[in-house]
This record gives sequence, structure tokens and C-alpha cells, in this order.
Amino acid sequence: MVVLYVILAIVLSACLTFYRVMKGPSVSDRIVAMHAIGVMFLLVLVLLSYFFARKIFIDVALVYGVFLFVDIVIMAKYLRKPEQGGVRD
Amino acid sequence: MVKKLYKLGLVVSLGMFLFVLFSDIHNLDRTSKNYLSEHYISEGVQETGAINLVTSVLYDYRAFDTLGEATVLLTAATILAFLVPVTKADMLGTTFTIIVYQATKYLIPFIAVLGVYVIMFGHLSPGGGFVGGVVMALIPILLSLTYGIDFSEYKLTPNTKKVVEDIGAIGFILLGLLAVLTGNNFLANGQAGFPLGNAGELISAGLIPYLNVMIGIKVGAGLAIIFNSLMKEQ
Amino acid sequence: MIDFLPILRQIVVYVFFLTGSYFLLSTAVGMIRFPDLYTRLHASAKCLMAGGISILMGCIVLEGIGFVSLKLIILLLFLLITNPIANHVIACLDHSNTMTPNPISKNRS
Amino acid sequence: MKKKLLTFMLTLGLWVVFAGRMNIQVMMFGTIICSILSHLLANSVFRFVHLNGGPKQIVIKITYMFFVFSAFLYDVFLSAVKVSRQAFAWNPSFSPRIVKLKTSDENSSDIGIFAHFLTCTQGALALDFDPLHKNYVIHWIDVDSDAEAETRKALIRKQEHLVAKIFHSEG
Repeated sequence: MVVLYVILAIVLSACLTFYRVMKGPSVSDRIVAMHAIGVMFLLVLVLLSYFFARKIFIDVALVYGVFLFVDIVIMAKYLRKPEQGGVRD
Repeated sequence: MVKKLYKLGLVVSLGMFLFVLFSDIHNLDRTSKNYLSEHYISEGVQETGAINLVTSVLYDYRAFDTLGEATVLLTAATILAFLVPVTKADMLGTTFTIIVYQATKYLIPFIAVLGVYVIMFGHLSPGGGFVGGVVMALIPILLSLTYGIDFSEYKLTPNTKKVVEDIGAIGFILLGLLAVLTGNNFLANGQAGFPLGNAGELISAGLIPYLNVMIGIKVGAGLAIIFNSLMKEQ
Repeated sequence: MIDFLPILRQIVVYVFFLTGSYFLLSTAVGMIRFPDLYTRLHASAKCLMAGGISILMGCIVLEGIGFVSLKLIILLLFLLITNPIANHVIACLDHSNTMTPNPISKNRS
Repeated sequence: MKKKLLTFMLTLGLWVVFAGRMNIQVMMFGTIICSILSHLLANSVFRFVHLNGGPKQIVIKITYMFFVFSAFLYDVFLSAVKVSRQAFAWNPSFSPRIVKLKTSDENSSDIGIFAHFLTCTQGALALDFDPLHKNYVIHWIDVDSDAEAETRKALIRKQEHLVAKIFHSEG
């Protein structure tokens, strides 16, 4: 039963972080906030496997973590301004 | 202020409309037409040998649809490889620091083992050919993101990827034709008399693991071809 | 004499979950209140990683010894490797965007 | 050959952990798959790592890595407490500062791993690395005076020396 309260706390903090995604002055702020929300929902996925008592759901969390990292790398690759040090690859 | 209230009211009324609509759809008479799903749920494990019911629907009962979906990917990869110009036209991008290179180097074996696991255990755990293929395709994508596209195409040449994708496409059809030889339908699994084994072991469920491997190879190679040829475009 | 070990394990799990929730909540508050990008990156790097590690440790203690807890340890190591790298990538992007323009690329364009 | 064997052991352990069971089928498939993977990946993973010394040396090195790792894990919690105290304070006060720090490492694995650990230590964030002059660019969150900055730099040099011992043969 304690797992449900932890899930609610994590979802509350994710909702609070979503304010920075809406407000953020620059693009980097939004990327940081989205990364934080992604890690929080990875933890929710791990805790849900305990709530439903099916340990097989942890595989989903592993694949989700890999996709999250590659997402951040792709977003950072193509967001540099071309007149400020963008190098032709 | 009035405009904001107007927008808010519009959104709330749309939400209420959708709620009423979907609650009506959810409460349609649920006893009349679900004998097929009842059959899948109750008899699926005995008939196909796969614990994961989604896999048993995807690769046994409706395997012909899966062949069609995979053909879409093959067509897309082929047409992109034809249409995108062969001459090098580079994109604006950043060069990462040495820290990202090191991390990528140590992450690649982890991603490879994870992809092979997701493909091979497709009939026992969530996942399967499509998800495992995407995870395997992350290796050439990460290589061409960090080390540059030249290094990636030196390690895995485009001809190799095309050959691998063709092996996946042809192998799926050949495995389906194996059932015709025993006098059954195309892509039949349990009815054709393949050994199903004990449900829950690695080698079980007849043809389903081999079909998973073929789909995984095909999706991985196809996505790698699509990403590399789109990255070259200006 | 009551059974001592399960109660101890339950207490350890509660402590880990409580610290994890505290750190994640402080991540959210810091993400809102901190003034500029680099300080927000500090919140995202340290507090997020500490919260994730403590919640996963709580899951490991709740699980006991077995293959599932080994899988959770793999997930913890993966989080510990990729989270600083992701923060470093974003910081490097912003740091080189605010620097003076590179003369080489100026000549080329 | 030693590198291939090490990669094979690592990937086989990872495969068994993922599979979640130990029987003859899982081990058979794991041997086939991991031998293919180690043949493909061994040279690209351990390119700059010097592995001389017997298996006893490797065991010592792994225990050393474990201690360094747990020390940095402890440091993460300390710094997280500091940052969260700043987050819940009524009026948070920052004095951020961007510093360049010259390194003496030649091995690129050491540079990568140390910059990765630098994000875990107290109040520091690795911003950038300049490969021409071998400078780290570090962002500090709470450094008030120059004297404190000097002590911080000495501390970072000490930690760098600890990390650099991992990949050298004379541990």
C-alpha cells in the first residue's frame, strides 16, 4: 500500500516540473525539465510492477531508459545555432 | 479575460462531449459479440504455446497482417534509398566532447545484449520483434550521431544492411511456406503439427521465436537504412 | 520474542522511499525556483540521481535476493551512467551557444 | 585474447541476468550470442585500456573500482542534501562561478570517466572539455572567495589521482 503513496508523490513532483516545460525561457530549460519528467516516470514504471505484482514489467522500464538517453543525445545534436560555432559534420 | 473564459468553456464542453461519447461506446452491449476474444483468452496458451497473448495473436492468429506491416517498412527503406541523392550533402550539427564518445563506447554492448534479449524472449515477456528491432537499430544510430556518418558506414556498410533486411523478408515467407508443405494453411503453427513444447521455456511455441528473429532483423536493418539516408539529406 | 528481521526490512524500505520522495520533490521545487539554467542543471543532476538511486534501493530491499533484484541493480547502474552524460550534453550545448563566435565557421559561411 | 575473454564474461553475465533463469537452453543460446558479440565488439570497447597482469591483478582492480564507486555514491547523497536545502530555503543565495582546470592525463578513458564522476561531487558540474589545451570547464554553485576556490581545486586534483589509478597497471 505504501507503493501507491510513493507513486502519487512522484506524479505530483512531475506535474510541478511540467511548469518549467511550459514557462522555460530557452530551449535547453525545456529539455532539462523533460529529462527530469522522463526519469520520474521510469521510476513510476518500476513501482507499478510492484503494485500489480508482475515482475515482468521491469523490462519495459529498461527499454524506456535506453530510449530516453538516445532522445536527449539526438535533441542536443541538432539544436546548436549555426552562426555560433555550429560545425559542418 | 472574456476571450480566455470563452476558450476555457470550449475546452470543457469538448471534454464533456468526448466523455459522454466514450462512456457510451464502453457500455455497448458487451455480451453479444465477444466469443472470439473469449476464445483467444481461454484457449490461446494451449493452442500456440506462447505465454504472451499479444504475441500469440500477432504471430499466429493474425500473422498474415504482420507480414503486410513488415512489407511497408521494406518498401519505405527501398524507396528512401533510391530517392535520396547519393552525393554527400552534410547537415549542420555539433561535434560532441570526448566524454560522450567514452560513454557511447561503453553503452554499446549493453544495448546489443538488451536487443537480443527482447527479440529472443518475445513469446515470454513484453516486447517482441518490433521493439527488439528498434533497440538493435539504436547501435548504428548512436554510432552515426557521435562518431560521424563516415565511421558508421565504414563499420556497417549499406550493402550489408540491405542484404540483412532481404534475409529477414525472405526468411519470413519461407517459414510460412514450411506449413504449406505439411498440407495446411500459410503460416499455420499449431495446426500444422510443429512441436509446441512446454509453455514458459525458451524453445517452445513452434514457429513463433523464429518469426520473431526474422521480424527483428528486418526492422532493425530497415530503420538503420532510413535514418542514415535521411541524415544525409540537406 | 517477535520476529525481528521482517520489521527491520520494512523500516529500511520506508526510509528509502521517504528519502527518495523528498529528493524528487526537491527536484521539482528547485526546477521552479532556481534563477538560471546552470543551477537548474545542478538540481537535475544531483537531486534527481539521489532520488532515483534511493527509490531503486528501496525496491531492491523489498525484493530480496534473486534475479529480479539483479535486474534492478543493472537498471541502477544504467541510470548512474546516463544521467550525468545527459546533463553534460545539455550543458555543453548551452555553453557553446553563449560563447563568442567561432572564426572558422564564420569564414566558411 | 584477454580482452575478448573479458567482454565474453561481461556479456554472458548480462544475458543471464536479463533471462532471469539458469538452464541448459539459456546457457547454450547465451554462449552462441555472446561469442559473436565479443568477437565483433572487443576491440572497440577496450581500445585504450592496458590489461597486463594476471587474474589476481584484475580482482584487485575490481575491488578498488568498487571502493571508488561507493565513495562517489556517498558523495552524490551529500551534494543532493546541499542542493535540496537550497531549494527549500526562504531566500536562496547563490554565488556561481565558472573555472578552467588544467589536467595532466594522457589516457582518454581516464578523462571521460573522471569528467563523468565530476558531476557527482559536491557542487561541481562538468560543463565542457577543451581538447586543445586539455582544460576542464567546471561550474561551481557555492564558492565565495578565491581561497576556497584554491582548496576546491586541490581536492579535485586528489580525486583525479584516485580515478587515474584504475586503468594503469601499477595499481
